[in-house]
Amino acid sequence: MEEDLPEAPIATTPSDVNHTASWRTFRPVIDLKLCTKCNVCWKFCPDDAIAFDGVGFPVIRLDYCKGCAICAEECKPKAITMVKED
Amino acid sequence: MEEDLPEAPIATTPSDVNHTASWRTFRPVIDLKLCTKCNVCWKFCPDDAIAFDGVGFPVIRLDYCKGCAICAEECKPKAITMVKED
Amino acid sequence: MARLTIPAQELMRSGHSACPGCGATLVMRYLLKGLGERTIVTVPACCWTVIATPFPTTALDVPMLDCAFEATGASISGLRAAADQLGLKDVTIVGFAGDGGTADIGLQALSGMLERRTDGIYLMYDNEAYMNTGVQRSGATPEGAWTTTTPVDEFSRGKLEPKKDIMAIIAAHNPPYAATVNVAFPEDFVKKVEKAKAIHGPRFFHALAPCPPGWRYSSEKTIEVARLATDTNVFPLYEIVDGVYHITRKLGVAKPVREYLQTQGRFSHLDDAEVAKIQAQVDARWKRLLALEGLA
Amino acid sequence: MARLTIPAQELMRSGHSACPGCGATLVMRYLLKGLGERTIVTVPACCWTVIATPFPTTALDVPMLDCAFEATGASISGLRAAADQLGLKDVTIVGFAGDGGTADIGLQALSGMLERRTDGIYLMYDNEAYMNTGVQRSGATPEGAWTTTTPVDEFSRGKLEPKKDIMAIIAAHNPPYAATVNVAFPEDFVKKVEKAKAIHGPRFFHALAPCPPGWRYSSEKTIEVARLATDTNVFPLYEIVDGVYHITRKLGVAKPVREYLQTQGRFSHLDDAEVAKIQAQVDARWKRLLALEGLA
Amino acid sequence: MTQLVISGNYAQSYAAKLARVHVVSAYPITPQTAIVEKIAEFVASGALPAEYIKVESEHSAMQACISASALGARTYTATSSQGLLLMHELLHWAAGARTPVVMGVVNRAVAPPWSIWTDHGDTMSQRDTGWIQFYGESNQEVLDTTLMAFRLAEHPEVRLPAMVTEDAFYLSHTVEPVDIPGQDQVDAFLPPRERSSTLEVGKAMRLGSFTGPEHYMEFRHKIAKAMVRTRDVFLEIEDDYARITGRNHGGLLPTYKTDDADTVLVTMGTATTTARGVVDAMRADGHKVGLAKLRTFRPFPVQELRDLATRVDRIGVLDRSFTFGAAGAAFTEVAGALYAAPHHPQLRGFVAGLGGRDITAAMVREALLDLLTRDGPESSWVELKSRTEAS
Amino acid sequence: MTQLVISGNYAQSYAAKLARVHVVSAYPITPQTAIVEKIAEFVASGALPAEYIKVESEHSAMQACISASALGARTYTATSSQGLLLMHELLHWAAGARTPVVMGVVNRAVAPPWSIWTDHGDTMSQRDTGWIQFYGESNQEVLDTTLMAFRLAEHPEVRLPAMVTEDAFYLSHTVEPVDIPGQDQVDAFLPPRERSSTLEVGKAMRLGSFTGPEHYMEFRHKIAKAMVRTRDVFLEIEDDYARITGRNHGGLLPTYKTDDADTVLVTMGTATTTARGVVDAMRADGHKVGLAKLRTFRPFPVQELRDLATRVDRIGVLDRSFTFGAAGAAFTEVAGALYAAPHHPQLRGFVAGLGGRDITAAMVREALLDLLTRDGPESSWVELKSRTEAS
Amino acid sequence: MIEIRFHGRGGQGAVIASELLAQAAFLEGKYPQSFPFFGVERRGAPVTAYTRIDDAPIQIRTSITDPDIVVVLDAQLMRTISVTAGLKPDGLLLVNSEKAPDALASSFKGRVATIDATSIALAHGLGSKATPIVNTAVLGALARASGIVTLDSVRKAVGRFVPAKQQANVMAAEDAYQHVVSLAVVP
Amino acid sequence: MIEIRFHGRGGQGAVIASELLAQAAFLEGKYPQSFPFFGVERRGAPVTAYTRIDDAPIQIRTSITDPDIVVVLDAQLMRTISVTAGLKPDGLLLVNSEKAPDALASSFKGRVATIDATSIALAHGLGSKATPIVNTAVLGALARASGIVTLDSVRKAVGRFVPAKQQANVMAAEDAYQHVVSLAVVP
Ligand SMILES: Cc1ncc(C[n+]2csc(CCOP(=O)(O)OP(=O)(O)O)c2C)c(N)n1
Ligand SMILES: Cc1ncc(C[n+]2csc(CCOP(=O)(O)OP(=O)(O)O)c2C)c(N)n1
Ligand code: SF4
Ligand code: SF4
Ligand code: SF4
Ligand code: SF4
Ligand code: SF4
Ligand code: SF4
Ligand SMILES: [Mg+2]
Ligand SMILES: [Mg+2]
Repeated sequence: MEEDLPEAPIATTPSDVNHTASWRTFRPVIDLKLCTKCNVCWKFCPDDAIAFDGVGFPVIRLDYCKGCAICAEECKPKAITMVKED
Repeated sequence: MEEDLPEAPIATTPSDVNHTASWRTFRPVIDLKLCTKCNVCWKFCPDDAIAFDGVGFPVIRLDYCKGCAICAEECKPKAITMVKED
Repeated sequence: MARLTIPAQELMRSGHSACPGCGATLVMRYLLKGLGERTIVTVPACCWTVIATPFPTTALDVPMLDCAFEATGASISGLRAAADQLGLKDVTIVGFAGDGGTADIGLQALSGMLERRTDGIYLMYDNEAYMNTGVQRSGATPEGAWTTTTPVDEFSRGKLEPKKDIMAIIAAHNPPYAATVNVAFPEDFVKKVEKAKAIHGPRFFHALAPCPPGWRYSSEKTIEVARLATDTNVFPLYEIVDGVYHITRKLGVAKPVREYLQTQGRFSHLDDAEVAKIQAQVDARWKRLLALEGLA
Repeated sequence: MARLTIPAQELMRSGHSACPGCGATLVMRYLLKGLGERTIVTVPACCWTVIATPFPTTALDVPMLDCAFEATGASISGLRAAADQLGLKDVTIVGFAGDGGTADIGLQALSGMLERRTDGIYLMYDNEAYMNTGVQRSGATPEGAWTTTTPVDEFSRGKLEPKKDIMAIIAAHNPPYAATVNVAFPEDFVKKVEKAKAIHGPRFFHALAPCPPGWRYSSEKTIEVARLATDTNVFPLYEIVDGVYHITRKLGVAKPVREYLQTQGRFSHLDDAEVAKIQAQVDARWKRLLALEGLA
Repeated sequence: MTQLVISGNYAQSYAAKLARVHVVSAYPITPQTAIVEKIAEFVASGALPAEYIKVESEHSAMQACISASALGARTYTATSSQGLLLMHELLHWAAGARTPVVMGVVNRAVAPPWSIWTDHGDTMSQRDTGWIQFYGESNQEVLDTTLMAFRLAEHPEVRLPAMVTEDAFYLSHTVEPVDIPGQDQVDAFLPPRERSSTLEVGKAMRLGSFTGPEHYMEFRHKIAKAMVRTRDVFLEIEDDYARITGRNHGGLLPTYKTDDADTVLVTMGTATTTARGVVDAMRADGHKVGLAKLRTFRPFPVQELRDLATRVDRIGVLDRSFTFGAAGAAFTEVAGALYAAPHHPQLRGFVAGLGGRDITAAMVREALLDLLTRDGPESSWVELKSRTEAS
Repeated sequence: MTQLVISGNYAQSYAAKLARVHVVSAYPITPQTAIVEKIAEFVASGALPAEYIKVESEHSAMQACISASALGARTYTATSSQGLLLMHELLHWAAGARTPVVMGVVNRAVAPPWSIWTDHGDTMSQRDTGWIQFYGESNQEVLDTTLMAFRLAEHPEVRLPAMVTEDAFYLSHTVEPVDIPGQDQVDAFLPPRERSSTLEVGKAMRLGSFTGPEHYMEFRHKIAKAMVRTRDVFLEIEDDYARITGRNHGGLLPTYKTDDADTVLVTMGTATTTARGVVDAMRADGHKVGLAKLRTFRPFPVQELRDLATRVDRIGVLDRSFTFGAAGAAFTEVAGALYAAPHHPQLRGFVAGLGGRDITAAMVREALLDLLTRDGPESSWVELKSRTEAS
Repeated sequence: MIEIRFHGRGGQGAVIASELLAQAAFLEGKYPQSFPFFGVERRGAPVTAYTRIDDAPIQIRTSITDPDIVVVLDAQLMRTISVTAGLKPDGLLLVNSEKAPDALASSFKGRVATIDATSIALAHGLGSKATPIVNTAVLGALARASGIVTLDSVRKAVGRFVPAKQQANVMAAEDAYQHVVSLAVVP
Repeated sequence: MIEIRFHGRGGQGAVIASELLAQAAFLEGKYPQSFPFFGVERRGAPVTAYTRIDDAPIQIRTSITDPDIVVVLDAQLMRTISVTAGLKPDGLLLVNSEKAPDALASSFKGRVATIDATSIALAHGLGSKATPIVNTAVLGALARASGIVTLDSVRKAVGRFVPAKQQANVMAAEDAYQHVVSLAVVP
């Protein structure tokens, strides 16, 4: 174990190996019919947990979304709803 | 010696036990005839080395005067001259 | 795909350890979008030391150097000097610190960096308290706010003293560029960062970073709270370029400060008189800001 | 005996260890004349730690507490709190520090004291360098000045960076009272001190203290040099009372800065262009000060 | 007296309140925060009529305490790790100025890498500053010792600052039953501070001063002598405390089952509790093992250790810190103290529990067995992947 | 090579220049100022194309050095006393981050009372920070050792910060002849720094980081191991330096006339020179006395001391600092190191020269005679009004 | 000595639960010890806390690795965290879940109990739908399922030491104790 | 080994004088050591500095208490300071004074020399009337009076190491050496 560590405390593994899905109580679900592709949800996501699909619709990266609901709150057309995880 | 010292480093002897006359190369000498008793020399002396006599003339406290010559410089009527110590 | 209003490149990774809805995270995200890859970030103790995730992981795609809580300004100067000496002239050095690490314990190192005209950027993300240690008052905590060290009880009504005006302190050092930014206005944020990047000398950002647990509101409100801060004139957006003030968002009429205060549990104990006092202070500060803009 | 224009009582004793003609000594003398006996002075490392004379002697007739170089502001707060708790409400607590100890290494503790609104006075005597250690540059050293760490040689023309504007930094903290004072104007000095003494909360003085060996002039010129500093607008005299600026000495026409610079060896290398640049800066600062006075 | 189930941090806060401190000045740092938050509550509610100076750094916290103390106030602060390190210059100062500041320290590892977990590296590296150092084992001991620390620090023959430490989380955040003495009991034990060696308004007196080679050494020697006296003064104070509260924590080097022991483990802080359990268990197996706790590291209990050494064959020292280029500080100092002792038991150092690593019963047992039965290296790190000689 | 009559301070400045440092960051403090003033001159004249960062405190000086070093620059700073103490947190940091900063320290007593004169209290209280510590005896040794310190600190098996100290005034302001090696010689000895364990632009890498109990202890152990390796690496480096310049200062514990000595005095810094004269004089009187100099305090020369102990009957340790509540640090550590040695010479500690008091030949002679002939206290203060037991 | 480990998420009150249990045990004359494991304690992030209870002063100060009882305040955690790690085979697993014990996806072979503490908490106005504060309800259930403390002690501890809504919290604990606890031994 | 103590006042150059002497000795292949005593070093305040010169490396690092030679840069100091304290009975006292050696108010019974270094310094434009810089002149006189270094070495040392006005300083040293030194043994 000690041998595997670098000499100085230098971290080099990108943090997206850490999945933060378990932090979440509610999950954002997008109603693509309402979505205007405005990107606002993407812009305000503090966890960089929103990507886009091939045609420009937002896609929640559920491994990372912590369920803060900012996207739902800020989506003007209210295309996002927060759904309880079970 | 150690016994004479206070427990904490607290100094209580007023500094005027230290005579600073030896710092001086020149000594201020006041020509009372020119003096207007304006007090300017007293006011500007950094060593608090000027007192007054009974009638309000300045008196140099030669134990302390360091000979900076500010008094001579600032005396409007030029009543003070700096005289070399020997 | 709609045109993005801020750069697409993400230099902050997912999987970080911020609370859900953390404003400080957005500050880092926007900052790095504006600065790009050839950036080195130095970070003192603050929420971001934790957000950046524990060893062996790291949340930034650029080098990050931890520094002592009180020494960000010096760390920037050290990195800048080394970069210059090692032929890395094109690299942007940026210090990223909290309000406590900037306005309190790190103020001196920051002042030193400004005074010696280090070519680097210092960003203070302002969540208005020591959050990483659990919501203690900082110099940047606003007057009236509850924190764990400014309780609400018989002999205490939250923080007694006004918020330290970090921008005024910075302005007193006359840097070539300083600006306020707010996570609710990402376009303005990134634009200012891009502008600053092109300037040399010490540059400073004061970034508002709402904090759900510390300010006692629920996580989805981060942007709303942030927006209200600016729209009530509690946190005006402006730049100071070579000493000249320029307000970058001016509303016809500002909203009442109460609208901002009531979004947050930390202000819930305030009575009408206290709210009115805060309103008066905000008005006075705004007036002064307008006057300073006029000085140009 | 002519009427004295400043109080007769001397709380600073002779026999101290200052260089002949030391301006810093006059600063202490006038300050204590204004404050009187019920004063406690706390002093960090600076010329005054030496001026106050070695153990077992002391140059002040009031208690003096040595504190760490960087901690004057905190020392004031500690003394104030203790005085209040021990029933010594009427005592004035004053911190007396050099420009290095204030604008550089002690800035943070000072800022903290201002932010937490400690009821005490902080005076910075400004000899514009680290004098006690032999004339190294401080943040308060003026641009262009020679010091031992800003030599005059092929790659160096004295200090590169402008003097840190401590009054602007203080003003940014919005204390109830701040003022500049100058040993060449003792009446103005003492009057301001007496005024400040009656106010509560954090108060600040910026005192010009010419230093013959550090500024390279001969000792008798201390008052002349100091007077020129004000009369050339290099060191204007003003107060800031609750944020309102008031210039206390305004000349019809200021003397050219050159007159001030040429009194001192530390500026002797400056060429005409450099002097002109400094003149322009002084003019700009004066203009800004007038504008700030107008803001009221 | 009441009994409460509280954390080590609250034990500190209650002690400060019971001591009727005048001035508190502190800066937050995990895991110390609850101490000062509780004090802030006490002040806010009026339960403690002190002034709590909210400073902008630990450096200022200590200066504020020193200055307040210089004028005669009873002062308290608390910190941990980086905060303690930032105070370093001022720690020297407090001792040199003979200001009896009392400080709670939560022992936490030192950065980098950042760690908020316990080890003793922070306080060990203050061992040269002239502070009295107590290491706490339980919340009760923390509370009691903090009260004793005020009286000790302010004692006219001592007049030195004192710190009472507690292991991060293992005490700071662990709640357990604590007897809280009544205010009347504390008042009887701890009178208001005497104002000697303090500044007096209206007098020409400079505290701190400046001195050439002619006096400095004597002032240092006075501190050295005061620290020597600290031992006896403390024992008296502890007796007095026991008289009033019925509790005595056993002086500078409390021992456990050492009377007939041939092997003794020297411990500090919370590892002691676990080790005590191990001693009981090993005794049940027939091993004559015992325990000695370094309750004070300053003054270092030289005499007590020498007494102990006359009775035993083997001593192990469990360090929760390590001095690079040397060994565990407790190990080195125990060895140094015993050098001049007539009898030289075998001595072994064990470094364990850095950066919050658990010091488990199994580890302690293993160390003791090692000491009993094997010829191991003089100093070893416990529970790394592989044990390695390290000095 | 040229010979110059220069001060210890200039010896430091010349070493930094010859090492072609990239970044210097320092803050003035008596008696260190001449070091940085000279460097400022070198930079101003173009003789040294480094960046000199003029910081607002020593704390920032050390952080600037650490950060510059983290990116791969060769960095130097210098300080003394209070300035060193103010760096304390950052000293730990430099070691933990494995940044090979080199620092000149002028040993000066610690306030209060203020004193600008020498003693070792300032650096001794940094003995737990993970820095390599060299104590200089002459200006030549200071210059040579500083150059060696750069190579040692940056060595891939070491990567630790190093300080080279000199006694205030006795070296810092004393001019004496010094051989200045040629730039070509130094270049041959000290290649540019290897950029390992440093930040790289464009990469995801965090230096410092944050870690729970699972890794912290291992990172500390790595430092411990590096410090152990330091000993051998240094001896190699010193050989190499000798090859190039012809000068070798004798490793970690240079000895003088110890081969047949029955009594040895352990010294540090400039007291060594005076003691060497005393040894010669006493030898002339027929006393078999010798000298061992703690040239490094970190790593502590445990092995060397044990070797020495096998040969002698009596060892005296001359400390120029004192740890309150214990003894002189060198005395304690020597005792600690010798505890496990097979042979136990009589050991006595002498505390002398605090706050700039002269350590005169008479004092050293008296201490040696005391050691040779009398049964004095284990630890005593030399040349106070009266000698007093103090631990 | 009984060792209990609590699993929850930042904001749910796991640390307080472990402390309240200690307070309850103390009221019964026992010697309790309780402490959190402090990791990155963020709202929503997994949190662990521990309680030891004994009849004599506790001679150990380490983390708990082999608990007698594991209490899970949020069943969702079981998807990512191995909550039963080290749990003694004859131990007890208590989970906040509306499911029946045998419907839980747990490989634990000992006694399992469940309690719908979320519903109870919300019924008593404790916390919000997004973050119900379930610790007192869970504690009531734990008293019943484990018998390590009486309901009365839980009542008293909650009444005295919960910072707010004492009455509602006591009632939640009672509810959980008296009506909703369901026990089952998984075969 | 020869030990020399210099007395002067801040600004007169006593420390530099002691260093220049060391440089001069070094030029002659000797081992010098020179250091100031640092007290409150203020302009005008009394200052002391020391030089040791030997044929072998110097095995001592302490202040000088029993000098072989005392050099006084400012005769006024003799009114307040006991400049000859510890001076060896067969030693040398050199004073900057226009007076003759036997006219000096000194109780010292050994060799005494005087030099009017102030006039020489002023004649060569060194310093001002208020603070003449007399160190190089004194050094020239010292070379002659003591013979510990040659004038040539003094010339070289001054020429190389004086920060300004090298030429004038060399000439002042020569002047002092060649013309103005007056020696006398007080009976
Ligand atoms: C010298 C020192 N003191 C205290 C701390 C503890 N500490 C770490 S982060 C922090 C709070 C930081 O507050 P701020 O800068 O506002 O950043 P935030 O946590 O709010 O993001 C504190 C007090 C420390 N690491 N170092
Ligand atoms: C931490 C620390 N760093 C450095 C010093 C050394 N020091 C003592 S006084 C001084 C200069 C002070 O400058 P300033 O505050 O301007 O006062 P002045 O000496 O000019 O009167 C310095 C650098 C110190 N005492 N403590
Ligand atoms: S904010 Fe709403 S409308 Fe805009 S992209 Fe996201 S989901 Fe679509
Ligand atoms: S809920 Fe929060 S974390 Fe999840 S996608 Fe929306 S904004 Fe991002
Ligand atoms: S300044 Fe001149 S005129 Fe005035 S009192 Fe003094 S000597 Fe007299
Ligand atoms: S010369 Fe200077 S010190 Fe002397 S009396 Fe005049 S002003 Fe005062
Ligand atoms: S406490 Fe606040 S600032 Fe810190 S990570 Fe959580 S939300 Fe962000
Ligand atoms: S150096 Fe300057 S400030 Fe200091 S005592 Fe001398 S004249 Fe005064
Ligand atoms: Mg913050
Ligand atoms: Mg100054």
